[in-house]
Amino acid sequence: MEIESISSAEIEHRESDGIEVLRIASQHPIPDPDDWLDENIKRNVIFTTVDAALNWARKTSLWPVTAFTACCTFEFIGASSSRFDIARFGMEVLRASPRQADLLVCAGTLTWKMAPQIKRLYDQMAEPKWTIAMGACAISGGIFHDSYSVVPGYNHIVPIDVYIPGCPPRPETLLAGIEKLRRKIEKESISKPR
Amino acid sequence: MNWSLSPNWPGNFWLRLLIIAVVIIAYVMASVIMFIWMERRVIARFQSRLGPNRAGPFGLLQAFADTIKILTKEDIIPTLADKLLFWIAPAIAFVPTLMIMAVIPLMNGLQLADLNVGVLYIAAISAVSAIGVFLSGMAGNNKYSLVGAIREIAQLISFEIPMVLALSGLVIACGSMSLSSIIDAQNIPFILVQPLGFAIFMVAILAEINRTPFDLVEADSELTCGFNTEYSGMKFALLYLTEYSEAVVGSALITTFFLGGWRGPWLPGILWFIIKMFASFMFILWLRGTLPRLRIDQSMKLAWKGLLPLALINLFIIGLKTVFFPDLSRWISVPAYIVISVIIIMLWAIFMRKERQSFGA
Amino acid sequence: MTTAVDYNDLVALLQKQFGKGFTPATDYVEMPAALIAQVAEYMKNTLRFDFFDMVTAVDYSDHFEIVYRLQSIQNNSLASFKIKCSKNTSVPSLANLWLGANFQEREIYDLFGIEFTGHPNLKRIVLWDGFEGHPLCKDFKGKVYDTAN
Amino acid sequence: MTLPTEQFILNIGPLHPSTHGVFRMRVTLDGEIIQDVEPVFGYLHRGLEKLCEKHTYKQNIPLTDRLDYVSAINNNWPYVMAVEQLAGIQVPQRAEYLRVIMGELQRIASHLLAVGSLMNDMGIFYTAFMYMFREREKIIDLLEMVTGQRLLYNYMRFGGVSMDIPTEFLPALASFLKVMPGFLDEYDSMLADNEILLSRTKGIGVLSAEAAINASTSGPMLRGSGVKWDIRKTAPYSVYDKFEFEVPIGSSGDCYDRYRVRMEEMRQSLRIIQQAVVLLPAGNEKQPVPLRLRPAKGETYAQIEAPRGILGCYLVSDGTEKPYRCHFRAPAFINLTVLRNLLIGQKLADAIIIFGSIDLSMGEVDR
Repeated sequence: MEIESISSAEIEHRESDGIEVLRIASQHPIPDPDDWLDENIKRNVIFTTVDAALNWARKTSLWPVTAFTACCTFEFIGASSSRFDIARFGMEVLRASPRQADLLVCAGTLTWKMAPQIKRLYDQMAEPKWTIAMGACAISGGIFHDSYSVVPGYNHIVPIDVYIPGCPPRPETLLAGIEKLRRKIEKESISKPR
Repeated sequence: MNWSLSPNWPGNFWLRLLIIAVVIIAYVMASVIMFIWMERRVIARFQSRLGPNRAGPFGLLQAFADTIKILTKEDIIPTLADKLLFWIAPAIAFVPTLMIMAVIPLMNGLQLADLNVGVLYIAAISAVSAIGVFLSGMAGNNKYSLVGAIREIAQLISFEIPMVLALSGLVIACGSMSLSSIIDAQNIPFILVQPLGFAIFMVAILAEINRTPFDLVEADSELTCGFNTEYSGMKFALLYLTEYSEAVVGSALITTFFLGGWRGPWLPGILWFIIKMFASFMFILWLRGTLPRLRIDQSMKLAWKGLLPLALINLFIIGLKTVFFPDLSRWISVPAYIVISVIIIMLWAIFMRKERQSFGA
Repeated sequence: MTTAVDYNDLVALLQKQFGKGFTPATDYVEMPAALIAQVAEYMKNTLRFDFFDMVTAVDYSDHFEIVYRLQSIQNNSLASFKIKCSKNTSVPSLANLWLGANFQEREIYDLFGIEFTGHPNLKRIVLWDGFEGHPLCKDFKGKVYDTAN
Repeated sequence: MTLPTEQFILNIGPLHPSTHGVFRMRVTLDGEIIQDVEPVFGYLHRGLEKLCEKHTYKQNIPLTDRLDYVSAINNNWPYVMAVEQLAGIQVPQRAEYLRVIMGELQRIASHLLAVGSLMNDMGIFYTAFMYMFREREKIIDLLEMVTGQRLLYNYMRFGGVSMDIPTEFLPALASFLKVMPGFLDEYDSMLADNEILLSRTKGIGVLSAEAAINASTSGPMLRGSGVKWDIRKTAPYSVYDKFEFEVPIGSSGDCYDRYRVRMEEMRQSLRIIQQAVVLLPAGNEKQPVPLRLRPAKGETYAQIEAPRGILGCYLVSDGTEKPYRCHFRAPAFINLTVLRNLLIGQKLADAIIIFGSIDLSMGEVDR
């Protein structure tokens, strides 16, 4: 297979087409994957113990992938440093590769030029995956929402499980958000498709 | 009171083979789980933070949670990946580490096969697991893992020779290559008898199992995740297991060759083996928490210009001792050799620093 | 103390060198756009202004204004220039004189649309190629995310 | 017979553990030697300068915090000084000293993070980073005591600072000043003569003095190359002329010198804070200023010595309550022009170290 050599101008052109296509496609937010939460889950008996074991395992070893763009990065790093130690929940293994991670922490402002990268990162992650939108910029574009190059909220690109308000949210708020996500994982069941 | 296992214990040869094989595999798996937990807690302690403590008492169940989660994750094979290599590579990487454990005596008689070519066998098999890591890097069709794979081969070749030379120093000292006889010859642990050999072997083992300061293969600040970037699910579990089982085998080799294996007063042999193995792993963790990473050309320069001459000097001195004054009393030869090796290491360090300064200016 | 150079004798010096067209103001020198390359060359080599501090542009409704700030580290002095250029003319680039001007001029081209002739690789620096229009111009109405819903 | 080799393009992409934010380098590699580097910006371009033209003068202050979010207080300073110069507002002495104390505390916190992440790139598995973050948390406690925020403080106003310091701030600051030099010596003993660190940073990424000046780099990068150029000394703003401190400079301009310059600058900042606490006068902390401030028509430029270099704010006002044009001279953005010359010919592992020693934060690079 002959690898054709592409000039950098050609690469930039292809990338900007990708950005345009994604921009037109994502004008409306993706609905949150929470519909199965409220209707009472009719669990059949067989799965309860398996569910409990799997959910416990997935809950206690959530490995985040670093999708850090802006200021909230340093609050997440603050949360994983010595004082607010996120490693107590087994989350400090910062896998840089999306294949092994199962939690996408969207921290910081998302711009249209960055949107295709985040979309590809989310698609590369292995299946039982969750996303946290951390900070006002991630929820609705925050202080920059009316700027020409900012996506008003990550949920235009990736479905979001937990929203954490704040600009930037304090590490305690982040830990509370992670606790909410862990409680959500407990309710999952392998019998019901996500 | 010595706990020992008579050579023909259950009578039937095959039954004995089966039982000991099961014991060794259970031992490796248990120590891998303990190593995963220990690494995360000890590194957290180095960094003045707590480490996992929510999963079970003191976070003991953290390793189980990790393995169950990784095993039940989706198993992705990238479209452009070389399917066969991608599927077989983790197995090639993991199986040799188990094969090395077959030769290591956990207790007086608890050894799968007392090969009389034990040292040669270990040197050969340890190269095969590096091939598995290399294949997993090449198969994933990811540029970062490609660079990681090439670095793995470069490091393996340059550190294989010093390791074998350091071990041959042991073989000369105790006359035979079988591990049980090496342990029998260690009335004084070889770490005291051959300190230079221990230093070279330690550095070479660190490079073999890709631990800091030689963790260039999975350099998470340069190559995202090195060779296992494209792996997920079951295959990543095997590679994650390989990384830790290599650490188990590395510390087991250090204990059998230089710390006297299962020999020790009062406690039964297996307990001494476990204590020494965890002690040497603690030393490896200590390095991981504090030392920065060497560049690939610096680590190869260290191997060829540093360890190789030192290993030859070590071999020469041991040969001199065994030929000319074989019956020199221990109270003279041990301190003498310690002083000599300290001087040699200081001279070499000054030479390497001067060369760096002239290069770096 | 970085003292701004005395703009009157600077203008006298430049007028002797390059002729008319220089009008001193309180803290900058007004000059025609075409001369900026030679003046910059002169400032850098003879007057030792070797630190290219900053260049930025301002969009007044009928014309652009580009403000340059040069500093000299040896004799700790500061000089700033201002040139006017109409909407679609191009301005000589200083990227070959000072490496520091390279990215700043690309950013002005990206956000204002002012061409810099002689620039090594003049293309958009912060926005993607497919972005139509130059955001920092006053007449930029485009909003990438139109709140249709 | 030479083996036919082929170069491959590696994207040290926007999401890479050691690019300190969303910065992308399209690197052409021949084996591990870098042949060509093409930096790609814009992944965090939030259009801040266009937003500044939509908000009133006071609404822009929280916007400037998000410029260089690692040292947020220093970003307000040039913008606030520019507006004060335009509107002719006189700042009381107590406010100037408070600004200096908070600015220097923020400089230490920013340098701690810069050196910590450089050690992280070098492979010390987060240990040095965690120790330096422990000190940064102490500084964040002090700043939170005054401003109520942890990372983006929104602290400075036109004509002074938003809040005066609470009574328990000075004793806490005194205990911090007593403890901090000990920690800095602890880091030096752990890192300064570590043989592997020396071999990884000495002689790597050498930037000569003329090349640094020509590429208009500023801050620790310029001083690392031996040029004694610090705005606090050469063009003292606020009350910096009342303090005596030295400007540390490196000798050969390699990564090790930049690391040493940052460690020394932290010690000098501690000296400045000690003198500022002694000279802190009484008085009100803010000059009353009308909410809908309409500064006089005209333009001005104010610059300060931010931890990453000369941070300037060029402000044009047309008499209305919204700035007509507000441009920020971002030091990290301009420091990156020299990245390409530094990286070509180096190995991939060195490129990460050189890039780490340039120390940038993407909010300020892309604006």
